[in-house]
Amino acid sequence: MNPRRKKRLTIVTSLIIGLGVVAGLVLYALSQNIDLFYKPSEIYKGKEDSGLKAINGQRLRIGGLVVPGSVHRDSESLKVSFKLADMRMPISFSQTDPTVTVTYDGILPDLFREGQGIVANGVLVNGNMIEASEVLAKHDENYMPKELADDMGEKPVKTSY
Amino acid sequence: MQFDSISAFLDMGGYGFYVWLSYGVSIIALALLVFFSINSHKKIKQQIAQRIKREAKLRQAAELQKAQTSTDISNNI
Amino acid sequence: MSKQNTENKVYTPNANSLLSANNLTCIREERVLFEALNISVCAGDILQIEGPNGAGKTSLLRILAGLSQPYDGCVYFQDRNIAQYREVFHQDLLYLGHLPGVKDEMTAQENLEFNLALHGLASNTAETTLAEVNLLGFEDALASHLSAGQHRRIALARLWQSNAKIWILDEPFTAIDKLGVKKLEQLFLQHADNGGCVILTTHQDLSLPAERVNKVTLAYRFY
Amino acid sequence: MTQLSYRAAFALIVKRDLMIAFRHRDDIINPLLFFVIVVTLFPLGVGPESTILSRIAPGIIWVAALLATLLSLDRLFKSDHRDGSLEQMLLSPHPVFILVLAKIFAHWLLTGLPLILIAPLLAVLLHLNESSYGALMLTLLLGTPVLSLLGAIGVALTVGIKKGGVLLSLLVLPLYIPVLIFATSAIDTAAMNLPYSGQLAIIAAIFFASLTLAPFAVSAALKVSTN
Amino acid sequence: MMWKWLHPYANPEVSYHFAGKILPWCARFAFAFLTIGITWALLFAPADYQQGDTFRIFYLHVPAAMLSMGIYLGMAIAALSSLVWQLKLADASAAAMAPIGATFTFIALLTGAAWGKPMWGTWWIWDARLTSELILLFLYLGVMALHNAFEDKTLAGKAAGILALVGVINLPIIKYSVEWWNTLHQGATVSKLGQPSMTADMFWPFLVCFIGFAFLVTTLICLRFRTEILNRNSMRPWVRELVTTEEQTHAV
Repeated sequence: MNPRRKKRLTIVTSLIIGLGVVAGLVLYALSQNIDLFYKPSEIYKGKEDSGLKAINGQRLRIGGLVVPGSVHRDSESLKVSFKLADMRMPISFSQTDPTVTVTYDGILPDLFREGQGIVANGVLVNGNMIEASEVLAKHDENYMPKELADDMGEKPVKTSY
Repeated sequence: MQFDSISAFLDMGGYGFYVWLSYGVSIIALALLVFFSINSHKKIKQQIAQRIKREAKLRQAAELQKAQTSTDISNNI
Repeated sequence: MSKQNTENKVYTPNANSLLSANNLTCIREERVLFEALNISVCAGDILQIEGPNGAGKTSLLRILAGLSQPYDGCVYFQDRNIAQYREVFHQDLLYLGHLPGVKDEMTAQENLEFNLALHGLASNTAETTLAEVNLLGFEDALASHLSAGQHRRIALARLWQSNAKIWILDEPFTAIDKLGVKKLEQLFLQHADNGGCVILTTHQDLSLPAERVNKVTLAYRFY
Repeated sequence: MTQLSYRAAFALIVKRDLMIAFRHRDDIINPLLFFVIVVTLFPLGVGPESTILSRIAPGIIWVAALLATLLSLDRLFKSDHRDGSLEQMLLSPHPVFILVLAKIFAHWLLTGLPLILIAPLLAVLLHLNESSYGALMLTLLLGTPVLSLLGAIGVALTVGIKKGGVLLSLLVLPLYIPVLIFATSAIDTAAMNLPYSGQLAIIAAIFFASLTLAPFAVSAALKVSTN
Repeated sequence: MMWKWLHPYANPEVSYHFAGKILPWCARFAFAFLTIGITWALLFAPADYQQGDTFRIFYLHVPAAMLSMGIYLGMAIAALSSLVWQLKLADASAAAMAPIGATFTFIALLTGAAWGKPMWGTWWIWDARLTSELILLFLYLGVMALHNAFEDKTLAGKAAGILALVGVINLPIIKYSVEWWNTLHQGATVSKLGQPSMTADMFWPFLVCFIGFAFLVTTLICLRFRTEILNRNSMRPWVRELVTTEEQTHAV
């Protein structure tokens, strides 16, 4: 075969095959739902897709909403504990939600407040307690002036923790 | 106007340090970029001017040599 | 061999010429080495590129071999642009540059065998070919133990085996003794007579008959 | 003129590179030694506590593998460029990507493969979680070729530059980040007894993508730097 | 001899003068928009209900981040056209963009950190957007370093172009890969076209700032592009003439 055509053919076929395989693998990976954090309910029931449960002493990352009224501060130290419930939209809480307790020793970010979504890294102890080594607050995508927020009923609480 | 006084403006609701840090460093970085961009433009022009002079000298020297030795280096210009 | 500046933009390569360059311009580090250079080499030609150091001889050879891209202009192998028909062109090309391309970690014979095999040539004659370049007895010596001249001779040994039509040689006589030069010149002549062509640069005067050697002279340009 | 098939040309180059490497054994052993020493430095620096070590073991092994590969990259085109044999290869009547692919494959055989073989031993030293060994081997198997492939792009770009060593790491290391992230994440996930096929699929995707595209990038880069 | 030069290489000269023509206008617009925009942002824009006055960093951070990505994209497109269609001017424009992009990436990172400290409680977090922005900075620096390492500027442009293209293929991979640590950074606020999730009195100063920065980028690209053209064409008679006449006017 003419070397020029042979080369072209090789390039085209290898590009098609290679990129096809890549596309297939990426699609497979996306279907695998690789999320890294547990929801509070998954601590009890195990991961939704695989049913795997976290065991005591395991390092994990948990994400959820801070249950209003559950934040307890230690008066002597920076220790704080709060409960987390599953994140859902629109934000709402009910008594029957499975919750996990997170304990943390350190300064919480300014955006940490009740009803807020947070993510914590830590170690699972006692089945439903998490000793967090890091607490990260998630802030929402909406920016608005204070007056407008007041009108809309958003409470502009300056963090008081 | 969002601020009542200069001090309130500088304080930025308690976040003055962060706000002014951002604005300060950004403006310095952009100013440096503008400065260096203008500077390199000038420098290139200077370099070219120098090269023109140097080459003129070289050519003179070459022509002198050529006249002296009259070798048959053919010039294809 | 003909070198004239033509103004016409559309260029139809001469089908008779093996290798032709049209309107070549080369710029290196913002210096024009040559511009609008036209070269055409036919079967049987031996072309010597002359010029002082820094005039762009090596650059020209590398452009002709397809190793470098010219700033402007094209090189044609027969009537094909070598930028598009690289593989076809390189089947018929043997280029030897300043560097011999000899690996220190391999023996003389292994080096030659690899170079031949890479170009699709049978490597079983390597031993006899090495004898042609006075390397008899050095076949199994690691190249790291050989001298620069011997490295060059290993590289040149390919010429005896090559069936490429176009030879482009950059200073082939460097570190080669008088007898070797003579032998190479004979080989060039023989190659040209067999329908090949040789393009070379050298600082030495060729002892070949003057009517066989065409010359292109590059001048050192100050800008 | 007899023309070599692509496979024969590929085999020819691989054979040659392996031969050269075996005659110059330091080139194989030194990066490997570097890998081992870097890994052993961590327990000394971080402290011998096994929980911490097993926590950071995937990262250590991968970062060390990455640096060891980086150290060995110079061999890929540099010596060939220095003695002119790269030029001769580019002048051979074979497509450049075949030659490039052969050289990269030889490089992986000489650096990636030994790293994979020695990694489990080092994992033992670092108290890697037992359930992570499979993931470690699989990620190394899919990931080290990517290191060679992407590294080749960097080497090809810097091969003509005199002091290209530091520059090379500046160019190549950012490109290595995805492999590092997914590989360590896969090993971590395996330690949590969770399925890591997703991460593995992505490393495989990166591998195939670089296998298809890197040879062309390297060819283009070689054309520029041998100009 | 002169005319022979002029004919095939008219392009760089034309573009040099074209860039020179639009440069002062872009500079004026940039100055005007930025002055208005930043005054507005600092003095008149309302504070955010949650984040207070730190929100004013937004007016620097978001334009810088958007432009840093945009400039990289522009650089990659220029590099592609230089490699595929052998456009010599594209080379020059790619080379002109890298330092500007690097500066904006740096600003985006720095303002992000200064915003993150009071809001998230940390200067730096290994989150998706931050990490990919950091890698973007590395890529820019790599392109610049490679460009500087070559003596021959034509080769430098080609090599840097290949790296920029490899980087552009890698950017989505990097971006996706770092989403693993995802969690902290909010979704894109402004990219929801037509319906930004912010009120008009916050959005307008942002728009003015963004346009101002965009003009600044254009100004700088023009300026650096002219420098690159001079650098690559220093042997051309038109450059020589230009430099000589300018030198004479300076001397007078």
